[in-house]
Amino acid sequence: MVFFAALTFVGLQQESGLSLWLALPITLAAMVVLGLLIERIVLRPLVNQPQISLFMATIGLSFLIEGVTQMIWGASPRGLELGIEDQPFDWLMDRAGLNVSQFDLFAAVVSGALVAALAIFFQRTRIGRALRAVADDHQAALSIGIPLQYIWAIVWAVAGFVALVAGLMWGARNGVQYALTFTALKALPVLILGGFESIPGAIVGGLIVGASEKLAEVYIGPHVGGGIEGWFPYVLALLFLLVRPEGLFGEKRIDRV
Amino acid sequence: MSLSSSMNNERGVGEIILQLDSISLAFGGIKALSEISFDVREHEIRAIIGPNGAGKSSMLNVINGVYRPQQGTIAFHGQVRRDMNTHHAAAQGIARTFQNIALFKGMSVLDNIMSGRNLKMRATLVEQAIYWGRARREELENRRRVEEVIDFLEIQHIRKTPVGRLPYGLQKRVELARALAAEPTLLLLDEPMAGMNVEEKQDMCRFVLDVNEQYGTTIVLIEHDMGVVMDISDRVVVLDYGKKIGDGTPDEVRANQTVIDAYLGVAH
Amino acid sequence: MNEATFPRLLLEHAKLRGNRPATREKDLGIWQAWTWSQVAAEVRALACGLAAHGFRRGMHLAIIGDNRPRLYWSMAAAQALGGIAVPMYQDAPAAEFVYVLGDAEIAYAIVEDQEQVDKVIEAMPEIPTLKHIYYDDPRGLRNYQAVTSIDRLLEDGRHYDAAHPDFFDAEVAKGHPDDVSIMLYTSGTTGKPKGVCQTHRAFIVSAQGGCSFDKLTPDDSILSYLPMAWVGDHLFSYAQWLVAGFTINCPESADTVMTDLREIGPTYYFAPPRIFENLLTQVMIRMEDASAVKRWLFRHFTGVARRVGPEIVDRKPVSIIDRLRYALGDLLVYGPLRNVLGMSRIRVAYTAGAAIGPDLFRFYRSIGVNLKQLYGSTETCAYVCLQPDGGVKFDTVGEAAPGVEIRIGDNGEVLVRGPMLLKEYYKRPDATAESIDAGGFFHTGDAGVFVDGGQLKIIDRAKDVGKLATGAMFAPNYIENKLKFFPHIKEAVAFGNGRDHVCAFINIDMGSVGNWAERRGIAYSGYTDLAAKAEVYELIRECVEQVNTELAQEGELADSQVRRFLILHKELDPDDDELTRTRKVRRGFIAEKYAVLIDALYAGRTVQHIETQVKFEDGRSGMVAADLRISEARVFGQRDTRKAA
Amino acid sequence: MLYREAGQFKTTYAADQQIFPIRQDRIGVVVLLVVAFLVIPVVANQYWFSAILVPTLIFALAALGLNILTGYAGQLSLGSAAFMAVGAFAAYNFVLRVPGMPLLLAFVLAGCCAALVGIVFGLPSLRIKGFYLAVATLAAQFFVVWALVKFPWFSNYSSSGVITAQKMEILGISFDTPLMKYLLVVSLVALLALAAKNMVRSSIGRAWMAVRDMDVAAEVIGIRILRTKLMAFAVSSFYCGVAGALYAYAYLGTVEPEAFTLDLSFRILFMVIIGGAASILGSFLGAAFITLLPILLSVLVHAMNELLQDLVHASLPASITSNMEFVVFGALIIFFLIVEPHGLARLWQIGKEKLRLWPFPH
Repeated sequence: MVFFAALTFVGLQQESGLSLWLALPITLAAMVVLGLLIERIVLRPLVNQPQISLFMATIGLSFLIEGVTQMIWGASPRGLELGIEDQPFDWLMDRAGLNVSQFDLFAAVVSGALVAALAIFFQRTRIGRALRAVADDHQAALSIGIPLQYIWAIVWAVAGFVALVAGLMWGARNGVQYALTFTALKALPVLILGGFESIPGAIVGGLIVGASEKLAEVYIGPHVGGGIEGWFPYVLALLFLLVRPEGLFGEKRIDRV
Repeated sequence: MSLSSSMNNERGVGEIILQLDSISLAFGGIKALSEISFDVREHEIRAIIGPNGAGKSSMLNVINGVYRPQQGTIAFHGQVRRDMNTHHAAAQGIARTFQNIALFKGMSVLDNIMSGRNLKMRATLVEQAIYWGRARREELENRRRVEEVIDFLEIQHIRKTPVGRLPYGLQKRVELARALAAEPTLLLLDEPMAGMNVEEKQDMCRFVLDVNEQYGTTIVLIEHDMGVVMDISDRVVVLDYGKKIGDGTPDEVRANQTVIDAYLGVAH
Repeated sequence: MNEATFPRLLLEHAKLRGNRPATREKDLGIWQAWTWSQVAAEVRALACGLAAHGFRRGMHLAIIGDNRPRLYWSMAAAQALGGIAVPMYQDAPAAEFVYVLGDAEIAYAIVEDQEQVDKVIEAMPEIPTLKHIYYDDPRGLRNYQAVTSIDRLLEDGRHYDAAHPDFFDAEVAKGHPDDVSIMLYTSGTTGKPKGVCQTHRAFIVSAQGGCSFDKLTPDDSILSYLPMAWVGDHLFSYAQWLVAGFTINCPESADTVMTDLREIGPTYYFAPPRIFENLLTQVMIRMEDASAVKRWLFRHFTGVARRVGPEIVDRKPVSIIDRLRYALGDLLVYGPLRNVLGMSRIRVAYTAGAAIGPDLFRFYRSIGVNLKQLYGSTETCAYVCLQPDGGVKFDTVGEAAPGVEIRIGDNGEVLVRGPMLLKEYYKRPDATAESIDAGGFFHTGDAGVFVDGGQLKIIDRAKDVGKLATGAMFAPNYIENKLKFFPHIKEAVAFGNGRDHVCAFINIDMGSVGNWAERRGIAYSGYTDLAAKAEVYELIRECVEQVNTELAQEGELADSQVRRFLILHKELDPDDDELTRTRKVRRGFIAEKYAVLIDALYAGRTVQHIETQVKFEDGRSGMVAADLRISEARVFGQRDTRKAA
Repeated sequence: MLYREAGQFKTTYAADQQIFPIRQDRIGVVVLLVVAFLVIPVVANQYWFSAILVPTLIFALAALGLNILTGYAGQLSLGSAAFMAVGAFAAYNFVLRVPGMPLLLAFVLAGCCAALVGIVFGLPSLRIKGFYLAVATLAAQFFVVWALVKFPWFSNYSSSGVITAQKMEILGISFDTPLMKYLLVVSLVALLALAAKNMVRSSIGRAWMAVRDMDVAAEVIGIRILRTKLMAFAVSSFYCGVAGALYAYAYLGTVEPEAFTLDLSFRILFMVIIGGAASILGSFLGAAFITLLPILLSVLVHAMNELLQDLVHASLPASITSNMEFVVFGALIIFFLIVEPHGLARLWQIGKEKLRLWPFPH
């Protein structure tokens, strides 16, 4: 999704010379349409299937989307220009000796804002509450009159938007290319550390993963020959799961027999 | 359905084989069982009754080690312990059925029942992989024993059917078959007749009594149908909100004022 | 072989083919087999056990239960001791047990399981002679005091045998072919059941006739699933088994007969028409759900088969093209169909016990099942006429079996004479004298005619054949059978004796009509509701009118066309005494019970209220009430045919 | 239709429990074996052996391994390629470092090494299920490949990390032609498939399925959950390990750790999904399908290009042809998950059922 968003955005901007602000909503709209299509064609028939099937369906989906996207926009990596310089902040450099790039800071601020907005959206608004109800129990949600159709549209719009922003950030940083998909897999340990169904969990999980990955690389890496960035988050998540299977912020479930 | 009373006397109820001592169980802050004690004698049919949420299923779960009580002891065959471990319970001869059918949906009736005899199989992985010697012998021998159970419960016509395709009543019977295949000394039945029509109930009643009579299996069962309970059980424990409020023969329980107030008087 | 008795035949087989399978039973999931020598040993032990427990020459041994190997063996064991086996219908209620157990003065009974033991024990207080009850299946009988297991009997027998090693052989040697070997009770269409005493010789001769007629060999096998008390099962699963030395196979349970039939794939098969009819109904229902291609294939090739199949099965000349088409049909439809029905390996199949519809008959023959009709009764060891290979006609029962003489009496009744006739009715010299005349001919009670040079055609029960008020012949069974040949009609009862015209009661077939209704989206709650639907009446009316057109062609029966009919609100049931245990209509009883309805039919009313008492399966009884419609049916050109005649 | 079962009755449990209880199936299997061992070696050419048959069989073996774990025991794994890598490198090192090591024994030991690694990464399965477990196996995937690259000992200090499989010789017979390689692979795969079938029809197989279908009930009848799951991990990894060794020895010849990527793991998972979970036959069908599909596609694209050339003197853009495979794979996965979650094997089974009941639909 992230990949598709970024590529579409770049494609639109570069191929047709659209301005940034025009490309953004078009991409977003495409994302929502795509999301709804996925929901209708792929996910709805799988509603009562085990989690594993859903997971595998999403893998299949990512193959499909990748393939189609590359068919449309080509496979070569692309640069993405958001108009923000990837220059160190002179100001910080001077004052504190920290090497923080302007772009990174911008990304951090945007991410932070987005997360905060999401948290508020889910916790405070009526739609957010409805969403959580749907996640808990489809039937029950339906029976108290939550319109599933409408909810799905919103979910996908939100997911699409978040994906788009993430895609833009990452793409601008590292170039838009196929490897972006692998990045998405990193979201898994993040989710597991944080626990599903929890936004604070996702933030904390993300921080832990990001930080520990770099720290491990820096402190442990040299002792074992480096390159551990690739697997460290997974092993970390694994160890963590052994201690607390439901994640940091997840809810404990009791199996009733 | 009054076929039992005359026979129960001849069956010879024996020593206490299961003794539960002040068992308490809580989930989070919710007390499911508090300070429950009762015993089960060899060869008897012991019923646990009580309104919904009285802790009946939890009681069974404690007996065979699915739940660990926070307090109290369990003595089975004289071995006193704090809690059971499911594997240990199974190895000691405790088998059970579940309130919501817990069959292995992807397997045939025969395989489901065969899996009940897993503990009796000793062949190593490699022996099983070449399917020779002990592994083959065990498969054939255990198949024979399983066929006896199939014959006993009269489910010959469905032995190769995937369990998922069976109607509810038959699934319950297959679950009982799986439990019986383990040749248990103590059989726990969690609402074996729930959701059945009159005819199926009668059949199930007959099977429970036959098991008890033929194999001398001690049975602890939870059941809502008071007619059935009073008819087939030797002694009854009554639970209400996790507390024991009655214990005795069906007649004693029926005469117990607390029980009448809490349970029998209402709607049943 | 003239000195043959059943025990001697058994010992002969044990000697000749000791290691070949004699009996198989599906038990504990597999087909357990016993060889002839094992069976002989078991029978020996059973006989010795019975002797040790006091069973003596001339005594009766009751045998009650489903087809179980040890129950068959018990028959041979009793016969080895010079005793007489008395198999009884296992689905009869305890009250009916009382009569037979008392009439036969039973002292020893071999009983299958708890269900039968309970019924026997219930009957015991009225049967002072009954002292020894042995059960086959110990399930649930642990605490019964008055009964013994067959295992115990066998064990005692082995001890007895060890102590008296010459006893068994001496007892078998004492047997004489003219000793009574078996007593089968007639189903009692009228009055109380009568015990038909048959000798070893009678059944052995009949069995030999059949075996040589159909060239049965020790390699054949048969599924034994019909009631042991029925003469048909006794002839096929016992007498022919011991004469031909083939293998009998006992099914696992009543629920698995179809599966077991398919697994065994018998080479020799016997079923009453009702079962063939049910099978065909099942086939049609299942084909309804098939894809369009398969339905087309099925329709097309059954059409081909109907046209040329019987001729091909009879090895008559058929054109090459038709032969090829039939061969293709055999590959695509008939072969698989026979396979699914478990009939792939059948060399000969028989049907008897009731008339079989020509269409039904034709269908099975056309798909390559060599189905034949057999005519006979309990009194004639089920054996009077046989249909030879290549000479099967659809509306006759065949020619006289080897050794049988047939004459048609003055009143049209079929009279037979031969070695297979009964010795007597037990304790009923009056009845014996009444059925066997001075010339030694047995009066079958059936009205029939010879057609096409020696082929017998049965029209009706002789005593049922009456006259309409117009003087025309009235053969109710003939009409009823014609009606019952429609899959939608399960039972029919025709009335008309002494009346102006014919009226009928109909029972619809729940499976067939139910399916028909579902496909048309007609909702119904049960039999009574469905039977009262206008659409169903319309459906049945078409059937009745079809019968009327056929009757119109048949000369003196043309007056018997059904003018008015009604569909009964309940199914006729042996438990309510409306049918016999072999499912024959008890006309008189029904006429009395439903007199109101008959009056309404002839009074020209269109609706009639009725309340009926019914017995449920668990023994309780209740009332069923309904307002029954009465429908008219068209009658056809009787005037024209009469003129022509 | 072709099945004529009337008269096939069983008089012993041994006959009733054999792998192919229906006579017609037994005939079919014999025919299949004759084709695999006698007909194919005569008629197939080099290209078929080395580009189609050998890889298909090796992937089938790996898929079989994953199917035991995911299909039978219900434990999702994304690390099959890692276990294959362990197998490949272990076999290489056994042959390299133990003088006189018989090749087959090296393969078995390589499988055992993979099994050990599998057990280690299977340990979390006690506490975590399904989706979460996939992460644990991802850890295996990344960790193993990383370790093989990082520690040059594994690749005998080859500068590029690439190992070159030694010559294959068993009992003095050298397996160096495509035909001989095929024969070796097909024999091993047939034997291991038989062993897998035996396991899944024995108590261990029932225990796997019990744990998969309802773990609480499995526990209550005395099945040790952890042991059973670890057994599944071990057996599964063993199969993947042997497949990996064959991958290196009989297929590629030279191989580097990076050949065992997450992509390969996914590919094997797809074989299981498309072929059919919890089916031995499915593993083969899935492997054949996934191996043959790209070949078919390229033939198809080639044909289309030629057609386009002739008609409009143009060809499909490279981006379309190269991504076709992805799109078709993705679409197929989704299609199978929705329409036939039990894969090709189920289609086969339904077809067979229809033939047995012909002309009836059910």
